[in-house]
Amino acid sequence: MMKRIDAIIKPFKLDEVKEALEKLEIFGMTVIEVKGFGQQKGHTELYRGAEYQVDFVPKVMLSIVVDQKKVEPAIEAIVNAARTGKIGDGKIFLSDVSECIRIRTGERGPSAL
Amino acid sequence: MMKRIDAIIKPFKLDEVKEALEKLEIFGMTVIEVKGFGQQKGHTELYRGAEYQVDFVPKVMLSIVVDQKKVEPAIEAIVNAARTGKIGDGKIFLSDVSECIRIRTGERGPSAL
Amino acid sequence: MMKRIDAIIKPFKLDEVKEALEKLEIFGMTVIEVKGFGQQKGHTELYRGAEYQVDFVPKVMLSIVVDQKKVEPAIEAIVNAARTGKIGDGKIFLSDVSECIRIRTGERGPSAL
Amino acid sequence: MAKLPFLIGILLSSPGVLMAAEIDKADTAWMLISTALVMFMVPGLALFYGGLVRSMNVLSVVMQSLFAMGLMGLQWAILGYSLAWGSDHGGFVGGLEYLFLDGVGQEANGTIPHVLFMMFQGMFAIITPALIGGSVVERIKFSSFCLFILAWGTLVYDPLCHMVWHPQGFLLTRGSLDFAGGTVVHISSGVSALVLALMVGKRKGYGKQSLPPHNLLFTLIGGALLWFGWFGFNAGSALSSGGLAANALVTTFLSAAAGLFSWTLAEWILIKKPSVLGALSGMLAGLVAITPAAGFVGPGPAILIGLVGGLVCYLGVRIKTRFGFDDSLDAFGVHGIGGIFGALATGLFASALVNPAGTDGVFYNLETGLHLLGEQILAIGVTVVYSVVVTFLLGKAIDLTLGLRVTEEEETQGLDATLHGESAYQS
Amino acid sequence: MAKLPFLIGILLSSPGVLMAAEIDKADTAWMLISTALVMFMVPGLALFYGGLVRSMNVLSVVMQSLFAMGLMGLQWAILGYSLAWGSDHGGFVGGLEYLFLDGVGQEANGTIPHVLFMMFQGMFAIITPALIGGSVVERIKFSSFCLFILAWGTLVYDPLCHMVWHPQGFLLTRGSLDFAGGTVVHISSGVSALVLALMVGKRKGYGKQSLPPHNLLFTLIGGALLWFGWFGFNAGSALSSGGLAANALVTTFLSAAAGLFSWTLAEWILIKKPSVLGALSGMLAGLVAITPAAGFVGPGPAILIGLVGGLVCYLGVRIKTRFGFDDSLDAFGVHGIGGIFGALATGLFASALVNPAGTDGVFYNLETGLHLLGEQILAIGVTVVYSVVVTFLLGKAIDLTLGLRVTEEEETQGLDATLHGESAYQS
Amino acid sequence: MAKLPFLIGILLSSPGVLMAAEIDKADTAWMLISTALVMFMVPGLALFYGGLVRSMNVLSVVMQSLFAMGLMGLQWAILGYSLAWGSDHGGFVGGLEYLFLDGVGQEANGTIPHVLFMMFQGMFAIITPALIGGSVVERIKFSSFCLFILAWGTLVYDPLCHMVWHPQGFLLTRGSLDFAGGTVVHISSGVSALVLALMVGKRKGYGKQSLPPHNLLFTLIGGALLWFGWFGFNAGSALSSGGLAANALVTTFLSAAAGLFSWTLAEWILIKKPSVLGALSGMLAGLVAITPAAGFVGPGPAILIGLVGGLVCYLGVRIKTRFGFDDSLDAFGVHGIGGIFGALATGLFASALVNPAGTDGVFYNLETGLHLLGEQILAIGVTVVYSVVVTFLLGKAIDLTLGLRVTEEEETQGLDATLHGESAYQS
Ligand SMILES: Nc1ncnc2c1ncn2[C@@H]1O[C@H](COP(=O)(O)OP(=O)(O)O)[C@@H](O)[C@H]1O
Ligand SMILES: Nc1ncnc2c1ncn2[C@@H]1O[C@H](COP(=O)(O)OP(=O)(O)O)[C@@H](O)[C@H]1O
Ligand SMILES: Nc1ncnc2c1ncn2[C@@H]1O[C@H](COP(=O)(O)OP(=O)(O)O)[C@@H](O)[C@H]1O
Repeated sequence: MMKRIDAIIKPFKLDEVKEALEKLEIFGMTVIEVKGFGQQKGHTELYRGAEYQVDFVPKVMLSIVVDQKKVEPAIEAIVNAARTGKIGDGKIFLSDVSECIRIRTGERGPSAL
Repeated sequence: MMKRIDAIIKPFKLDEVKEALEKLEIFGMTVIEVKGFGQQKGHTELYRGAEYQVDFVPKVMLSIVVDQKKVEPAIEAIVNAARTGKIGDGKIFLSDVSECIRIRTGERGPSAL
Repeated sequence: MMKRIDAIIKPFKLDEVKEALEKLEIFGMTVIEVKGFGQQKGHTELYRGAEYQVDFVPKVMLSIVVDQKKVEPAIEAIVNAARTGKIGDGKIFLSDVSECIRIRTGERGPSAL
Repeated sequence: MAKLPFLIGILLSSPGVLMAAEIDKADTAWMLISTALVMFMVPGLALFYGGLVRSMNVLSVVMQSLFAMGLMGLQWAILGYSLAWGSDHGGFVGGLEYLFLDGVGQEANGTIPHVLFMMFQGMFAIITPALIGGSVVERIKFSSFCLFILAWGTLVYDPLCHMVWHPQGFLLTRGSLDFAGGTVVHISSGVSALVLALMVGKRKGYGKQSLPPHNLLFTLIGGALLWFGWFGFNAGSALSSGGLAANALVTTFLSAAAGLFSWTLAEWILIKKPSVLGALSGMLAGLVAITPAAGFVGPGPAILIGLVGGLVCYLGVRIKTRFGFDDSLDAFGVHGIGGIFGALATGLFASALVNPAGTDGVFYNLETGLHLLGEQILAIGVTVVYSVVVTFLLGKAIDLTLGLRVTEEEETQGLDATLHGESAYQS
Repeated sequence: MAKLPFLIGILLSSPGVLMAAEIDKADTAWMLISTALVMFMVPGLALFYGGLVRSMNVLSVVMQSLFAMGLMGLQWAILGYSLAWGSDHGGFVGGLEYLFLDGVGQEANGTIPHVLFMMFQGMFAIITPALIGGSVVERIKFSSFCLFILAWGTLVYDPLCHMVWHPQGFLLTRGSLDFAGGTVVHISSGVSALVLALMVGKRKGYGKQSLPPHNLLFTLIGGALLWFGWFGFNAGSALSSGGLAANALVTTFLSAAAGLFSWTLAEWILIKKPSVLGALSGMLAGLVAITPAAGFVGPGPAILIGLVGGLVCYLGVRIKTRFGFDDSLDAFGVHGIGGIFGALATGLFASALVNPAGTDGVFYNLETGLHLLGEQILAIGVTVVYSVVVTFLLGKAIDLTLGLRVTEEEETQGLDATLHGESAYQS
Repeated sequence: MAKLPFLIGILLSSPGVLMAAEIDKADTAWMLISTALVMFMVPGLALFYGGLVRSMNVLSVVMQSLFAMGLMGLQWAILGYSLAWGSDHGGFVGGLEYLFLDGVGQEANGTIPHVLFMMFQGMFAIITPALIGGSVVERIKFSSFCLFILAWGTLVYDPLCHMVWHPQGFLLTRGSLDFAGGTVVHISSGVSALVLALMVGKRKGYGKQSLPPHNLLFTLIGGALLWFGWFGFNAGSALSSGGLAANALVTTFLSAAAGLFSWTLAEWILIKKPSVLGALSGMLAGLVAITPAAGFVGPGPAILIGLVGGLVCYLGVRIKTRFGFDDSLDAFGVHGIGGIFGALATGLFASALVNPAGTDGVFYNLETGLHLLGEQILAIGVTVVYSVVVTFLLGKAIDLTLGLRVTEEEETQGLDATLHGESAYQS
């Protein structure tokens, strides 16, 4: 069984999280720039001397499909690398992936990761 | 059980959808800018007097993970807020999320949302 | 049952993949620009005569929700259209979608696709 | 009065002997480049405004200025120059002898070729209507906007230009001073922009959503072109090279620097964040405020005008939140308010020592100064009333026929795609 | 003929007494800034072109113009100036006495310093080859492009410049008129661009995918720099300040405004969408069309030339869809077609009243006009044939050795990353 | 010596009769536009630097240059001009008679209006401190930076300007040559930038992450403005129109072209990738290197200076990777190294034939040349030592009070949002 880990983190933590995952020999991942809404409030911005509230916070979403057995180590690595202790550190969501195909070779299953 | 709601909507509806969700006390969500292909055809653009067809339509995808019991109200809220009645209003896809972790605290499950 | 196909491909293959899917009468999809990490290494870039390594590779992620029975033909079409035979051609991930709603009409299930 | 060399040229020579006046090559060199500099302000304005709107509307905003170059450029050659600078009719408007630039050639007009004088003035006639666009972006119909500026240029700009700058113009002969266009350019466009914004109505979402600038770097580039070009605008209004042009260039720079400084400082103190848009807006405020005064006041007063001008316009743009109208890019807040302030300041700080063609203002000679101030107020009043009335009538007429505003769907999807068939950016 | 002051300088003085001619400081001031203005067009071109390609190739396009500044700048100083402006050899090419700028100093050449004349001319020698790049973007090898423009500048531009502008150049002495480079700059680069585009072949995906501009704001900025710089290009070609320069500046502006207007209007009527790229293209068409005529025609004809020039080029760029070649950024459609149209229009509208060094064109004096028109056609013919032949030979030679085109993989991944090791944008 | 006309003006006339000197309108025309051109370099610098940082800090970088316009513009009018150009005190600093521009009016100073001379010089006083910002971007506190440049301008720039350019300045009277600011502008800012970078420390992630430029097109636009404006900077330093200005303009262009060429070629040979940033950096290196020499050397030597200058600065920017300091945008690598190289090269290539106010350098006359070279080295030494010491003291003082560096959180989240309350881009 394969699992998909979607981790939403602070953008400047990307490099550290990536390194932490590489230590676990997880070399494949896909990164998406997203905007987050949550408990962390956006900042205020100026427009000609008037302030307005910016609701969203720039975040980065990592999408990593791993073999079941790497899920827990991966989560732990991400949590440790991405944590600053301040509101807005982000979330990790886990879901099932029923199949994986490597386009180049057509091979399927965990070995295609 | 937690569910992931992926709602693809028209970009200018984002604010209204967000407000509708906040009324349901759903405060967390992640927003991605995407391009959509579907029944709604893109517009034509000009290039030095020649017209060409632009296939894609800018859309916004909201990814919201909620507790099972909030799924139906959330869907209803999104549908109401995002509907214009014209082709291209978008879709909502539902899928399962097996786990959720809050990076800041490490807590798991629905309470981490 | 509906399935979600997330295909990460090389950006310049998007048009070909889209055409291949249209041949299967799959007309709906959502496209996200992403950065990929994997076996394909990024290139080196210059900064004032110094070289540095760019880790990520621009990729495009197609997210397509289809009826169960179209999954295999779709995968085959994507693999054929997106393959160049070189490292970095990308992956396809399959997962379950439990429900689909068309915002415009409120209809649900495969017919809402 | 700023147009003195021209004035002398006209007075001393009947049209038949105009060719006898002599061209000064140095004056001509400066006016050639000044004309180019003012032209450069038009894309500057396009970029300044373009950066401040949402990305789906940037091209529609750019197009307002860009197309004004074609439309008003031709209008000027065909009709406008004659209306503004043809032989006087009652102090209000020029005759039709220069239609299609008939008789406008390389002969001297003052000390520069007539055709060059015509072109320098033409650039002002292009940028002024383009300024108005700033208050109605993201929702005005392009066709209606074009029609509006064509009529406005002909009915408002051209006569005002005549009244204020033509040697027999009634505001000039009465004694008001406007070196480079405080009334003609800034007040006229600023108040017209306000009227038009009220007629077109607010943008969808205004007050609820934030509608922030989509690219401040383009606004910076536009601001740079404007500042650079403004040297031609103000120092070129000396219509000659030499001390007066130098004075105007220096006062222009110092007022802009001072406006930049004071607006930024105001933000820094009040909101703790000195912003780039604040700095650029203050610079613009300083430039607007010094425009009528540039060739009549010295460097010291220019700094004061800039410092206060920055603060006045800072307040000016805040008004709209109080009154709730949507002057989207503050065409009124900056050009209207700043122009009025500058015209008044000219009455206070003008000095005959700086420019013998001017008068001493209130701070140098109370008697002549109060008279001057009175004339300044009159000129402001005439400009405001005339611009407001004609703009209102034109706006109503267009609204009832073509309609001023795009459809809600066009506004929602963005004007670039719906009106112009383009997207500014592709990823 | 545009180079008359220079011509007189040369004729009246043997080289030994060239120092005796007198420098006019006002002419020099105008030529200093004109030279700077033409230089400014090169980054203008880089931006104009750069905005029109896909973002993965923008730097490769920018680099074509930017590196031309270094490469052709040095070529001009070392060899090109002498080939173009050295003592005449048979009306075709100059001698080698100015190699390494030997003998090119502060002495007067006409009324400006010789070294300044050299530099002003040098800017034309830089931008002309850079124009060619527009037809072969997104697929030409950078090394091959550099080699090509180096050889093309030496073998095509320098001799053509001599033939058309040198006082003993054979096209000049026969009587053809080219004020600022209709043949030398625009036709030569335009037709060469077409030949090169045919040799390099179409871009992958051309005709199937849409390949839209990635950033029209950069194209706008580039267009602004081009328009602004063109005042130096055309009005600077008077080589002096005064009436002629003023005339050239005014005709340049009016033609650009008219071209902008007519192209935009054509789109508006035909496709219902007036576009920013259309406005910019029309402006460019107007500028190209007026270039040979700027100092020979008056403002009225300039408007006509611009109006028609805009429409002609609009058709010009549509040709390629008919014939299916990939002149990617319309270097031929705008510069080739527009240049030919402008050279012909000069034969129609030139007036000796505007410039005594010119001739009356067809519309003013049928006799001299028809002769002039004949010479214009000859000059066009010589330019086209010569440019096409040499470009073809050079292209073939390079294709057989270095290869003209990048690999398919490089084209797919973008030239910025593969050839230049850079990405323009990081998010 | 570059300021010779000014020098003569001062020497020949007691202040009381300064008004008697005559204004030359052609010189004034050229200086009007030169002043505008140098002003244009400031937003040019903002864009050049702004494109090179990460998008979350671009506004903070832009703001350094922009606010310098307000802050240092006012400082110059109030105090700086007097300190630099007031009556001499011991060869080191000027008197206070020009405080608040008292007595600085339209009267002639040399052959141009005094007020214009003041403003032209003022632009140098603005851009020089802004250059320093390049080494400390993305982490310096904005308030501290403002305080620093205010003090640095007053304590370093103003006196240095006096020593090097004032007719009684001690470096000028000893005989060193600096046409347009090799020592005063580039060396002083370059070495100060290095010291400040060491004091502020490296950016978080420096050496580990890549921190690539976020938008090279803005850097290109900035580079274009810088090159264009540099014609005013260097050729305007002739303070007159004519042969000397022409020479300076030509050497400026050729050196920039040569620097662009050599740096790009070095990359092409060493790394196989000729880059746009390389071309722009080489251009800048060529411009910096020719600055002190522009009016003293001929076109041939200018090419050499550019070629070598490009290579020297290429090495200059590579030093930092060896020594591991974070001169983020290479203010030291380009301006410091390039300025020192240029000042030395002036000692080698200067020729009295080019400029009688200069001296023959080593390659033309060994005797005068060696003396000149000695003076050049002295001027470099004085500039380096003085700038380093004062910068260090100022930096320490500010660090101990306000603190030089933002908090880690501010640095992480970006200075635009945290210090300036803005985002440059909205999608
Ligand atoms: N229910 C949710 N569904 C999807 N994304 C969420 C959800 N809740 C939070 N997020 C994402 O996680 C980010 C961080 O959440 P936030 O509540 O601000 O802080 P914390 O992670 O410390 O609880 C948000 O910006 C958003 O992108
Ligand atoms: N099968 C699908 N899989 C993924 N995304 C889809 C699918 N069908 C539609 N979409 C997304 O939904 C958007 C709206 O769909 P469209 O067919 O245009 O109109 P409607 O929502 O009115 O049926 C599309 O632009 C696309 O982003
Ligand atoms: N385990 C994974 N999880 C998520 N995305 C992955 C994973 N592995 C690879 N990818 C995505 O697929 C792309 C291609 O993978 P790569 O290993 O470079 O080559 P290949 O597809 O030929 O095996 C990557 O750039 C990345 O976006």
